[in-house]
Amino acid sequence: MSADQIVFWVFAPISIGSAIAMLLQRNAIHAALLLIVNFFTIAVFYLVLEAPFLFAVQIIVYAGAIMVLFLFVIMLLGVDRDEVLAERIRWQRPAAIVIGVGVLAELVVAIRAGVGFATNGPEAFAETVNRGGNTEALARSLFREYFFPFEATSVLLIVAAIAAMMLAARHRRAITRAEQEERAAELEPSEAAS
Amino acid sequence: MTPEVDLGPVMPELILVGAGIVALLVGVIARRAEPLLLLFIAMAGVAGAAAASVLLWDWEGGLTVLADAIATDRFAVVARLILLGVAALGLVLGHHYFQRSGELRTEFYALVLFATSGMTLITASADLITMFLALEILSLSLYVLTGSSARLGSVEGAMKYFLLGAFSSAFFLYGVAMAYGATGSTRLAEVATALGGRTGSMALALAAMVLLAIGFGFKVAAVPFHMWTPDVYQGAPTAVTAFMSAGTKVAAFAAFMRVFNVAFQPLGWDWTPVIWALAAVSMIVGSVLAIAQTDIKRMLAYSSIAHAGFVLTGMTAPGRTGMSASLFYLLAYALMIVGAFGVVMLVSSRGEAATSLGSYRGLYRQSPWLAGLFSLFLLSMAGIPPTAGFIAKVGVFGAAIDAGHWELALIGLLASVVAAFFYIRVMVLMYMHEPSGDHEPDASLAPRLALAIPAVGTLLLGVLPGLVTDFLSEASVIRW
Amino acid sequence: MSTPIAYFLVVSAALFTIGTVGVMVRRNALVIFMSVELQLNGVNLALVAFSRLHGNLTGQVLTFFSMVVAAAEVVVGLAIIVYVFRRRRTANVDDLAVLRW
Amino acid sequence: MSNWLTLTTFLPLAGVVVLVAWPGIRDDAARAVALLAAVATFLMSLAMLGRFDNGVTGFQLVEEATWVDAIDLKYLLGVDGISLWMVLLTTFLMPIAILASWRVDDRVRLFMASMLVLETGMIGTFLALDLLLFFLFFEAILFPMYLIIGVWGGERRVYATVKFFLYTMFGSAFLLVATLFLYAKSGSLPGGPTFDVRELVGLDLAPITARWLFVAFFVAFAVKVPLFPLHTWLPDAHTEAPTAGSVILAAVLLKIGAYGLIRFNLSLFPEASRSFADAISVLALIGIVYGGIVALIQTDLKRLVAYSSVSHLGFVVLGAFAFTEQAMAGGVLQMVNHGLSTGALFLLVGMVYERTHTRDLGRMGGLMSVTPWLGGTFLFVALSSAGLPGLNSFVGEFLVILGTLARNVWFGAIAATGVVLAAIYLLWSYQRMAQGPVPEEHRHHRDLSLREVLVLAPVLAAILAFGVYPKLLLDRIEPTTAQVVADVEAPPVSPPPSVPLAEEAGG
Amino acid sequence: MTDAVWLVPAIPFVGFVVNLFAGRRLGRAAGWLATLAVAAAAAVAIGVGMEVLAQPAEERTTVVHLFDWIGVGAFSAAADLRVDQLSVLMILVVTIVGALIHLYAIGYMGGDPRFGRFFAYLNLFVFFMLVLVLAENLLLLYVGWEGVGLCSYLLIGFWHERTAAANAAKKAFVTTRIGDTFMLVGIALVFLRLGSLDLSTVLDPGIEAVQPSGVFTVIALLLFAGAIGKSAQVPLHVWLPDAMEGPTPVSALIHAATMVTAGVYLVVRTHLFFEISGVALVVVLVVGLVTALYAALSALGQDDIKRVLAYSTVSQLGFMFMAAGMRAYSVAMFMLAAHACYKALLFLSAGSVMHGTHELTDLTRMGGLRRRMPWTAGVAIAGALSLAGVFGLAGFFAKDEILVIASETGRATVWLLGTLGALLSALYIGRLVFLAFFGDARSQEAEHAHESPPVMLAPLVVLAAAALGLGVLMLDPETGLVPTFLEPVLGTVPHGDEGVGTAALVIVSQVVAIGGLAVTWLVYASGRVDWLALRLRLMPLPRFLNRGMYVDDVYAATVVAPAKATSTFLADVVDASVVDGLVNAVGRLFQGLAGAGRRVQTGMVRTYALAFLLGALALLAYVGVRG
Repeated sequence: MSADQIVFWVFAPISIGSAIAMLLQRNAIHAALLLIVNFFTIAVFYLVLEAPFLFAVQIIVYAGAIMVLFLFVIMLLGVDRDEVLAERIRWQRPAAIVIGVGVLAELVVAIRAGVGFATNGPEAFAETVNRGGNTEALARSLFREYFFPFEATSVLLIVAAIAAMMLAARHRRAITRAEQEERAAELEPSEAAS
Repeated sequence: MTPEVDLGPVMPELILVGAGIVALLVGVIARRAEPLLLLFIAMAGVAGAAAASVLLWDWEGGLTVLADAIATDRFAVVARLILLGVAALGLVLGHHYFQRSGELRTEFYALVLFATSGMTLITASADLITMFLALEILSLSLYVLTGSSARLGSVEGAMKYFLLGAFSSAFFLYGVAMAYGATGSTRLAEVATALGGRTGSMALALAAMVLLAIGFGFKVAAVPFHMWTPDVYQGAPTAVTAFMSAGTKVAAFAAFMRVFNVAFQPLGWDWTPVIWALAAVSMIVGSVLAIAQTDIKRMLAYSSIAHAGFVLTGMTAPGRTGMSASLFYLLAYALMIVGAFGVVMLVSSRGEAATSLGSYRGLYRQSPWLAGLFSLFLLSMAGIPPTAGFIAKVGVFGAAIDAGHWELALIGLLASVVAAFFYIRVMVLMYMHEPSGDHEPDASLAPRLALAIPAVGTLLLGVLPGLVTDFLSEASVIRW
Repeated sequence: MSTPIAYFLVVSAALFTIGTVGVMVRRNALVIFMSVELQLNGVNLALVAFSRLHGNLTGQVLTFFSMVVAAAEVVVGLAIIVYVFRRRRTANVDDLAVLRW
Repeated sequence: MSNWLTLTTFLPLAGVVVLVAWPGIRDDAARAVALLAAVATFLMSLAMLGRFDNGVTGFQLVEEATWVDAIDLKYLLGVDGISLWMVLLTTFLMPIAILASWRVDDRVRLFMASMLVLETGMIGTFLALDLLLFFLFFEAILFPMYLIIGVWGGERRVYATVKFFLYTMFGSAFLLVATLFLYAKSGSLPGGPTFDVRELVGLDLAPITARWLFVAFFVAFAVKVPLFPLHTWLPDAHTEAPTAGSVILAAVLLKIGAYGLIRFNLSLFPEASRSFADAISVLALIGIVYGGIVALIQTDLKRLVAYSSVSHLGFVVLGAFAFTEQAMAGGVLQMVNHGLSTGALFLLVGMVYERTHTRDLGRMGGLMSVTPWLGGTFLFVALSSAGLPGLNSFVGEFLVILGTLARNVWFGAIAATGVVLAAIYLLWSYQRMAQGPVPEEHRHHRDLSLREVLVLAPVLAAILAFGVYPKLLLDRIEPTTAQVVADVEAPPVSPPPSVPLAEEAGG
Repeated sequence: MTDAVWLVPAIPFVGFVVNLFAGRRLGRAAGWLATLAVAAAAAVAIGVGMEVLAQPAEERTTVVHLFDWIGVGAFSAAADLRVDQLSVLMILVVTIVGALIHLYAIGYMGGDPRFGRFFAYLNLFVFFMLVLVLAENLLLLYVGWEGVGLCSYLLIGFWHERTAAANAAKKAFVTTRIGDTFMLVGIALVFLRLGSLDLSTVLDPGIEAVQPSGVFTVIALLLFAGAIGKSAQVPLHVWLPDAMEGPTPVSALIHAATMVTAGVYLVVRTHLFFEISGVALVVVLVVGLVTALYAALSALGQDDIKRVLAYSTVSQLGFMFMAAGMRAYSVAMFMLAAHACYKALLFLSAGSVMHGTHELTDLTRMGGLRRRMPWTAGVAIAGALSLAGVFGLAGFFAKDEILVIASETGRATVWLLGTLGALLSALYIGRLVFLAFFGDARSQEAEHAHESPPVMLAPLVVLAAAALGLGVLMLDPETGLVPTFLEPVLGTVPHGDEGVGTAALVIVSQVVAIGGLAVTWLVYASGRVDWLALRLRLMPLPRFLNRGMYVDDVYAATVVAPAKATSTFLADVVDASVVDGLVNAVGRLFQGLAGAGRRVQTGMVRTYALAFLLGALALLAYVGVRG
């Protein structure tokens, strides 16, 4: 049993377990932490799949930045109180699980038919594709073939920034006025059509 | 190998983004910036983008540029132009709307421009990666726009739209991944060649096709991925609703058609039934559920779901016929839905004061012109000649029947009978009842002039569709 | 390496599905959002695996982009959630049902 | 190639343009404009009649132009012996209807505009030779009619108008599908795919396909006719519509259904027509008898007339599907006659209502003593509608009965009973309205005013003229109908023995 | 002159138009105008008659073409007028009797507010009647046929404020229409089977070869059905007694002299069909016989003077059909003419009585009128004698001839029953006369009765003369004027040598007639019998007769009521609930669906996601099975 297999068989259960645990975890903060664990395992998989650069990014951006942001917000809003897991919508949970399993099954079928459980990637990935190191190779393809999408992401980030500005920094006046108006509107009779 | 950088084909997007940034900066720097100035900048941007796209009509260069990320075909040009038109109207309406409701944020213009750039970009993407990014650009901007009013509805709408949007884009991304897995590339052309040459893996390809269909289905509000639509359309500020109801659908459908007619063209036999089913349920559910609505915006939302079904009907016809029919339908739909929501905005004078059906009682008495406009748009939606809606309907159903899907056409037409019921119900209220509400519709001139454009368009395309059909059928071939 | 690619794909599919189910069974907007992130990560894993399978980097590039997108999404999403919370004092999505029927 | 047809069709729109463009137009002016436009249209159609050549069996004065290439929509107008009279009927009654609704004083401009748009739509429907163009006009009629019933109608107008709208939409859904399907099939034609009726006639379809298409077309037109059991929108629409609305509805709109059956179902699907003929004839007979019987006990004058329409239109359909020259010509004649008689009836009902403010026969009576001219005119029209020889309707009904008897004795015999029923319900309604003692509240009504005389005189004249000298119409109708019958290729009926045979047998 | 025959109907039509539009302004002149119109028509008719007589017997048939009326394919119907002996006879009767009745009406309708309108209708009637008898084309004949029906409707309902009148009018029109519809089908069949509607074509003897006789039977019977309706034969006779609601001149002109005889005319005109058929003739005979007896009996039970005459008319028409049924067409025609005279006379004198007694019509309240209105009494008695068939009078030559033929051609039963009918006729007419004019006045009105003005009496006298003397035209069935005149058209009157000699028959009939009158005198006028008590003793027989043997009531129960019920059921149940119910149900169905579907939109993101995923699952499953 080669090293990568051991790694896989160790981390795969952790990965899935952490994910499931996150669902069952009533406390938002703990859920976030479990998610971080899960991201770590994924990072490991990246390493196994010979994508060291993404391994790094996964840890820094995801496990780092993004999840921290999550935790920050959770604390900010003080929603770290335990969530009641009792389901109010009938059939919601069983339906969700059944359908989820169904989807999973179908995906697995597709993977089995499409890839097969024996197939392996080409050997010498490192020598050919990752020539001169994964990072450099990635950079090459990123700035040659995908430079336009790369530029496009800038717009994405601007939009995100504006979103933060508009929503987070919304001054209270607007809100209160809206509230007043809505109360007024509720008094108005809004009758249906004949 | 350094790919040649040819920005011409993305000039429209660049101009839009540029204008957006300018508007943003002006807004930030000059806090007291005159809104009209911003509007002007934005309109200038749109105009410039339009000009740039028109120039692309006779593009001599390669079929795709920028390392095959962008397609340069006329299909993109036409789609862009429709979207830019929508954007222009959206800007004017929004400008008016937010000024009246006193919620004007300088970022609004920039956001509309960015969203538009996303929409236009998605129509021109020849690469699933670019397409995904463009999709996100427009989605994120729209989430924000939806929430750009402090109203509870607006906020809730934004939340729902965002959560479900993110959810669906995960499916979309998975679809991209599957496509990549099947063929080892994300370039539409290469995917197509791989699948055509049977070198790719069919199973994964089929999965990819379905997942992407789901992603697009969400964006175009096709049943059963439609449920966000009524809530969001109702919650969003009416002007925004006008903009996105038209824009998103047109953009998403353009991309939808491109992906399925290029990348998955070899799978035509497999995806046609999928589209068929989506079309059928969309038309039925959209039309039937609209009957029970008491809020005009929700009603229009459901009707837009039904319209998605009609466009899908056109898509079931392969190749040029189907595509040009669908394109025409999109054009007509854009005109009438923007117009309709524009009227809704004016009727509910300020903010969302009066969007219940009841507030349309005796509209003819209060403002004959508004009532006339609205009935024109509604009739067009119902497909009554001589309006664009009629020609459009004939087009898509004709194409479908040509392709042998007459059952689908029959379903659609019967659905449109049901739909007619709630369209005429509104007209009943407008013409056959006396005004009850104390509120007066917004009488300002500018937005009415703006609405004159879709009105004229609806009529003109109804009477002389020849004006555009040639261009559309010209544009309805995607070479790769 | 000798681990069949399909294994990773199955794990990715599992993660994706778990995320999907999470969206449906959790009521806290933040947790739902986290579930979406889980889905994205599942997809990313698949992409990387495919990239390994096909022996080209497109998958990794795409993963990179998806991370960027995720980052942007998170910003917007959290902004909205915060905003909603300010307005309604809750992050429970079931309480947000003014718009319906 | 002159464009008489285009002029006739779109002249009314000129009036609409004026109405719309003239800001703050006064009500009288609006009425005058509308009347003027309608009269002008009538004159134009007379010019058309003048250009019409009796001898020709095919279409005349054809105008052709491509309109929308993308969907092969051609602007294709033409007139033959059938459409000619439908158009004239329309243009003839429209000024009368407008004059009759002089009293409408709510939103006059909208009303008049709707009327004129309606006229264009109807004329276009009759003249269109391009299936899609026909459908376009067919649908375009919907909205103005909807407004006319819905805005100026009676108590339950909304219900009536919605019902009318949906019923028609329902029918036209099938119509459109069939049309497009036919187009898709027509690729095999030498001229390539087309909506041109003249071309499509040459299309040979698989029998089963043809039958399905026939059914689709039939449903659409059966709703319009209306044929039992798709008739229930009619009584409501008639009852609620304003006078002008009822007149146009009865006189012209219903004809579109029958016209469509003859023009499209028969000529496009002869084989299917033959195989469905009996079934449809039975429906028509049910309509004739059923309509008559139900009319017997109606107390609402308008409902009564509406059901009488169901009965009378039954004759038209019966005639169309008997496939004999007499029946077909009679059917077409009956279309015109029903237009005149029932139109006039509704005009009179309107006038009666203006005086008594009720349509309930139970609350009328003695009008003959108070307003003898009104009563007398009503009787005159009622008798014409009851098929009194010497007046218009008789000729059509007789020809239908004659032709049907030739095809199937029992059908003819049953149809004849409709004549008796007509006499009963019409005279019964006349008695309850005009005879007997005069109720107190009706003692002081004034008799026909000059305007009303002007409204009625032309119709009455026509009723009498077409009764005494129907050849005026028949000469132009016959060549066409004969052609239609020939095209259906129905098995010949036992031919009447030639007279010389009789003589030599005697000699 | 013959070519100008179109003037005969045209003139009265002009009169109609003028009176219709200017009647009100013309005042009493309207009456004179109308009368002159008909008189002028009569003059022209006589002229035409002269000219026809001038021709040799075989060339007396001319067809005047006016214009083509209808023409589709093989079918064509022209507005042609046929002048031959038969039509000439008819137009003479119609115009002359008509003119007299018009004249009478001037006086009778004197005070009526709608004087002008009345004469307009009368003229219109004459017009249509003339079209009927002159028509060369069966369809044109039908025009006149329906036209007279219309006028009868208008005139019966002339006093339309009276509900009874309105009802009677409607009943008359509808009842006859039933017969007419059969007739219309018959006409259609004539064209379809015989290839033309022109009398000169289809009445060619050679026609027999064209179709089997069964066809002719059908056609003949259908046409006869029309005749039954118009001539108020059993079973469609019910309208005539009610028709007496109309003004008396109308009863005289339409319901005695002319319109009701159109049926007889039709049968006689188309006798060829009946003869080819054979069966049809028998039917005619039987119907005539039954009607004659039934009506005569009913007449016996009437107290309303006009109803007596109405039933009498029905009965007399029965006799005419008997004649036709025995191929004695010219006898039928003569009786038609004679009856026109004496029945018109009787009606008019009845009208005169009513005129003089404030509309008194109840025989039981009259009495002794001969003292106060001698002229009327005189002419009435003359008419009565003629009707009773007293030797030498017009009525005798008519009725007696029929009985003779019946006996001669070995139809003993027919003769017996016919004689019984004659007896009954004598009884009811005698009863009428004696109750009205003899004995003592039994009411105020009768006491203060007054004689009518000359304008009414003059025509009475003329008619009386005719009623008495018209027999000269029919002295003998072979050589009499009328038979010889009509012979080219109607053939000779059949006669055999069966039964007893003519003289014996004459004696029998005289015994019957005189005896009948005598009996009635004994009962009603001699004062020896208390006829009121007698009537009470005989109850319910008199009521049974009075109600026309309850035929009306039977119809009401078996036809009218069920029809009403069906109609109500169809309208309120089938149409409203079933047919329309379905439609509305569909509407509600969709409303319901929408309402239900709406509930799915819970507003909760997570349910939306669930739906989303469901869709995803379905689509994935689809490709699962496909790929």
